Amino acid sequence: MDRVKQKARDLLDSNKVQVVIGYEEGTDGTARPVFIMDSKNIDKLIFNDRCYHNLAVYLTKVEVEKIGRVAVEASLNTLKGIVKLASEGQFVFEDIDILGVNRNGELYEFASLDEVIDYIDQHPVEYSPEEISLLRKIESMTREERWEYWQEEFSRCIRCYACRAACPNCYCDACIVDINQPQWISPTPDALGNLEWHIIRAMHLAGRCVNCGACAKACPVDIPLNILNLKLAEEISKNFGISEEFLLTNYPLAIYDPNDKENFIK
Amino acid sequence: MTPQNKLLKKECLPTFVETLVKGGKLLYAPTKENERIEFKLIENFSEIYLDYIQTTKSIKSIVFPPIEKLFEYVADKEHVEIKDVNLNTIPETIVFGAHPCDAASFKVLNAVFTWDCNDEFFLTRKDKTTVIGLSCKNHDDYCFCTSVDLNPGSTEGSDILLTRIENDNYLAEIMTEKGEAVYKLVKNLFEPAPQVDKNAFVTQLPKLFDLNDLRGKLSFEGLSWMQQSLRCLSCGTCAYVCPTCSCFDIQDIGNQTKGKRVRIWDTCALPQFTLHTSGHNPRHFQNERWRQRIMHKFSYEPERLHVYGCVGCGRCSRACPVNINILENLIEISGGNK
Amino acid sequence: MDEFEPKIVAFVCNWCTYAGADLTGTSRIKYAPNVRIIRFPCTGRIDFMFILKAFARGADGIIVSGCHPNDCHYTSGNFHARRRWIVFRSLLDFLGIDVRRITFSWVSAAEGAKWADLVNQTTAEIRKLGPYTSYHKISKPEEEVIYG
Amino acid sequence: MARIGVFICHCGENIGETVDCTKLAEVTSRFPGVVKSVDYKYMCSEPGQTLIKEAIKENRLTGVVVAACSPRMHESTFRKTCSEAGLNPFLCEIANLREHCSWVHEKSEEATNKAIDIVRALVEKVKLNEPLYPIKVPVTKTALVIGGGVAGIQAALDIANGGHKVILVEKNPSIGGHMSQLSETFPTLDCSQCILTPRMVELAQHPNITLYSYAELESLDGFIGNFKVKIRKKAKSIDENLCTGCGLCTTKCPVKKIPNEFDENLSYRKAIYVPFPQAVPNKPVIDRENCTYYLKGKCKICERFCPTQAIRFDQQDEIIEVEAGAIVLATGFDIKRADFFPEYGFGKYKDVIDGLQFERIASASGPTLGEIRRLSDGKIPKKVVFIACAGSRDPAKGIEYCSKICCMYTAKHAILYKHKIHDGQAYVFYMDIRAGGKNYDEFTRRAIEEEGAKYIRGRVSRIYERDGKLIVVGADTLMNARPVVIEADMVVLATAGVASPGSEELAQKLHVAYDQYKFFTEAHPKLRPVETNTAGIFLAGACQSIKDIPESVSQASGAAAKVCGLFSQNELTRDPLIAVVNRTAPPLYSTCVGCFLCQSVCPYQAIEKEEIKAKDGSVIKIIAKINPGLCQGCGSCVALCRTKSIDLLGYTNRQIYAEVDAILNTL
Repeated sequence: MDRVKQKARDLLDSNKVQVVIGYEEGTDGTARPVFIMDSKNIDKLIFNDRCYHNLAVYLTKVEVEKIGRVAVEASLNTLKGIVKLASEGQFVFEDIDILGVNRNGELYEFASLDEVIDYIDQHPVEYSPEEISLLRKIESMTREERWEYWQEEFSRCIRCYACRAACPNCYCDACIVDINQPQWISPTPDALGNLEWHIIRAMHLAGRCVNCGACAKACPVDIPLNILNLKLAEEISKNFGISEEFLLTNYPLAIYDPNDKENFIK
Repeated sequence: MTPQNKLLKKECLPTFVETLVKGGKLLYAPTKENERIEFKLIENFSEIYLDYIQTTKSIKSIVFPPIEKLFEYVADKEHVEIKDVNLNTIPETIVFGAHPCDAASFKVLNAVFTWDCNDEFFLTRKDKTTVIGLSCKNHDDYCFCTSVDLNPGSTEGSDILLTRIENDNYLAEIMTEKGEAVYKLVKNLFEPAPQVDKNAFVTQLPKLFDLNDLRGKLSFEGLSWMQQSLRCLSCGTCAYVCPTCSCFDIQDIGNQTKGKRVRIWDTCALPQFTLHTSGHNPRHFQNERWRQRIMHKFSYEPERLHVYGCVGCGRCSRACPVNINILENLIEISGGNK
Repeated sequence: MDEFEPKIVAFVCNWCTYAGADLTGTSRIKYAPNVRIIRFPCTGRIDFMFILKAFARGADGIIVSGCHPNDCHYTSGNFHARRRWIVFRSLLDFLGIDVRRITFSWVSAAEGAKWADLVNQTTAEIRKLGPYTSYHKISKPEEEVIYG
Repeated sequence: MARIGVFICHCGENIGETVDCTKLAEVTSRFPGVVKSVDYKYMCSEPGQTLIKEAIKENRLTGVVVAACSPRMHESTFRKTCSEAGLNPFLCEIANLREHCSWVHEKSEEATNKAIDIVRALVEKVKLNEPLYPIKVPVTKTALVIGGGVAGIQAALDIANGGHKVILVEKNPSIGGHMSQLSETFPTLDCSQCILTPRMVELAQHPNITLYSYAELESLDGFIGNFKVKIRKKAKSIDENLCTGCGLCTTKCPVKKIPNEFDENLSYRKAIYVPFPQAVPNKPVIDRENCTYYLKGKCKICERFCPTQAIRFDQQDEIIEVEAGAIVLATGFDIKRADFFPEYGFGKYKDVIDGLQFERIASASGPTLGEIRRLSDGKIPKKVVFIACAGSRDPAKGIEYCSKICCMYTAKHAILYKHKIHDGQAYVFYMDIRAGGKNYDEFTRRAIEEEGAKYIRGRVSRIYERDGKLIVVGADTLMNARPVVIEADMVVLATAGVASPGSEELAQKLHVAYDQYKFFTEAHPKLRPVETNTAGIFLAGACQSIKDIPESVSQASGAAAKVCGLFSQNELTRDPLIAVVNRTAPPLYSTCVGCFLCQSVCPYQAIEKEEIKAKDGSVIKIIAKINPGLCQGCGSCVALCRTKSIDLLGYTNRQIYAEVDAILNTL
């Protein structure tokens, strides 16, 4: 962690960056994102298991762009978010300074986007046993049980859009829920509106999601949104035989294979 | 009416609740399911979980539902028929076990909904709602009701306030006529109240800032609004869990021939909230929206409605996905820990 | 009670299935009157939200049909659509939405008889499944929601 | 406020008999926004159109729904009608009551209710239609003709003579197609080569025509007026500029036993060869699959003898890129061969041959120099059985259509045979004689009555060999299915005509439709028979369906006329039903976030990047932009766009939502 701090300090002191986005101790035992603009505060920086926020989410925010050049304390998930955003043209990779951190908080430096991709590739996504077992449990339900399960989960949704706000890939200036000509999704936080919202959120992230789980962690009412993303990630890899590495910089729903399955098409 | 104190023995509590439920009123009370504590519609006393510090969502939705139908319409080529909502259909409701912060929130909501006109939807719901409060035995680091001039045993907003005293019996402070009406339904369960020092049985929560100090320090310009809010993701969680946030949006749901107009919760945290048709947005940046949230609750509402828009429940801080702790920020603004 | 008549909406592409359905007409092949066709230039144009919207508006079943692979007037619209449907369908199924009520099909401009069969089979299938009550129930916007 | 007119056509009884049009008009008149709703016997008739025009003016209509036949039939008719009354044509929508309702349902309340739903949906859609204006795009006045048979030659010459450039691509070493293989032609019996060869030469020498023989279409991009074509010129292994066509290489080539395709494999050719003496261009190619050098790495005899050193063993296929404004498809047909007829012993018995082989045998330039002889022993066949409908009209064989030309060429064969072998007897087994055409019936009658061909109405069940004779077993259905057994010396099968190989792949490259038999599909079977559904691509000859020479030539001239018509304008107008990216007020400028995921879904590379710049020139935002010249309006990008920043004119999201809502809004 010392090397991370040192590099962050150097970047700030040399005015190469105007802000370092990282993690600090929050209240009540939490860790939280922090924005350090003065190197004397650099000792606030931490990294541990509680640092789950995907900091890539801040890189597309107007408030952050306004500050100047940014350095990010980047966990694996944040790195994935950065690569994805760069591949979707949301910023130029070289315009961001990366303070890569591994699980132990040790500094990783990357000279190029390719190096980041290699690094990500060497660390394939690991789903927790809890995630997998919930996914399998839902899959093994009958259709009616699945319906009841999700209706129950979605019934808690208050449409605060924390899931959207916490997701690095939900960077649209005008989200489809905010469009009312036509009214794509019912704005009401009732069963239909909530179902439509969660369907469209999952579909818009299908093939783009970096599976960081930030959406589910942000949800104030504990809807397991990550399971929806995980399900679609599995379906995409199963049906289209696409690797995680390929997905980082490609969008599988904008390409096709003439031999894609069609056993469901009459 | 003159408030009166009674004793409710702990063994009488289940009968108390179930008698009220059988009386035909809807009864909401805190429940615990999968570690989630929320107010829910209750049928049996056993569903209730009273040993809680805070629920995720507040009781606001009972008087100010997230979706409320304002009217229905049916239209043909020449005519539009508007069908008003029959407010008589709004059910009699009891909120059981709400903490004093939640109970006090109705006063804030009332101030908003009676400010320039009387909102009959809110007022009818409020009139039909009886709050049976419960003083707090515990608090956590996010609680700060004492700093906003409430306290864990405050009777503000409660029609009856229960406080757990010796032997887990309850002191019942019957504060209002609505409270008395409930009391009369189950009078036989109550005994005369003993002399107790209620304060000894509620949690002690130190005051961490002074509202007047805070209000004096608030300024539109010149404060570190940006520093405080950079972390903010611009979601609406804080407003939707807040017991006093009362902004709403009006939506028409339906088509040319039939449909309804509803109002649904909205929040100043989302950029679209103030987006003008012209494309201009007076609160384009999040720090502007964060400032609005604080200024509205601690400056504009006291100025115009003579009530502070915060009851110190701490829900926004607990629910915030990036740990924006409003207490931290209020202390910082008001000039440090007192 | 009247016998249940399924309401089915068909989203079809202009070049193949719409023309195929025209051919059904030209060939005077009779089929069930339960389907209402909405014309799209291409299956690639069909947003998955249209399918949900049709259910929300009261459809009991949906047909989505376009050109056979390699026959797309725009070369690849049907391939892109197919991929989207694979993902969408698995999501719907995972959420407990009855995917048996969505029939995906390829009907070419020369397959007038296939179109008639498709409509008849789909109508029979949906008739068997009954009205899509669970979706229609949630589609009536709630008068009010009180958390709890 | 919308002021919509609904015009309900009875289509005589086609709609009126099934759908209660009076009720429909009454119900639709109550739809919000409908100010005029009438029904009429024939809306497409002159008085019907006048009715619409007057209603537009009188009622100041802002939108029109014509409830009639399929929009594929009369959409353009009614849009034109609206336009003539001053209403933007794109404010007119067609409700398909005939093909999608009255023709597929019995007269019933349900049929009328369905009609009401259909009209309601279109009324709600048309309320959201916006006036659109055609897009103008420049036209490259060069035509690409694919296929150098008689149809391709005719189309190329007609277009070239009309003053436009033509590029003709032929996959074989020479143009000429099947017609160059024929001996004589029906019903005049003039020599095929004699009438075709001058045309071939004219084409080769025409200043407006560039001929690429031994070449195929590699890929096609672009759109009407602006096609970008890649042509693969297969390596001929000779330098055409140096080669004089002296033929010495062919003479010296030691590889002699390669079946000659031009002679339907009845003779042999060399590995370096010119397909036939009158070939155009008359220069050889090396057949690399059979050339000793390519197979074994040595030989090069041709190179040694070539007086101009024109042989190029290392020549590569060459990709030529050209631009064209229109394309004529004239890829012709093929016939069923060998293994398709095991019951007739075809492929087993040498003297069972197909029609094209008979043409070669009868041809003066053929393998027998025009003498009709058995292939097995060279004897003169005294009895020849011709079997029509070999494969055609045979559902069991999977070919349900009539190959059309066989009746006539079989009659021709019988006559030719009789002319060459006066004492021979021709028998013809047929199902029906289809001799519709100028002088066609007379021609078959001549075969029967003057030339003495015996026509037997019935099918041949099998053929077997006995003592050097082919025993043909059939039945005469006009004689109570009496068995007929003929001891023939030769059997000629008029095998089914089929689409030429590779048609499917070609159609896919060109994005044109094709039917189940892989014949290309015309845009309309009656009214647009030479166009495809892909604008700017036309059809000529047997690639659309089997045709004889005069028909192929007429269609070729028709296609040429279409091309010349297209080329008569400097720019052409295109349907404005294309995708557009929205623009909004600053500071957003557009809801497009510039992810450009839409780019890879666009089949036409029509999505470009647009920089939104501030006054000082700095880039504020990069968003997508649709090139209106390239966009074909498929809408794939629209469905993909997460922020719904792209919409498709004519099929906007709002319109489709309105349709979905209305179609299910049964009160």
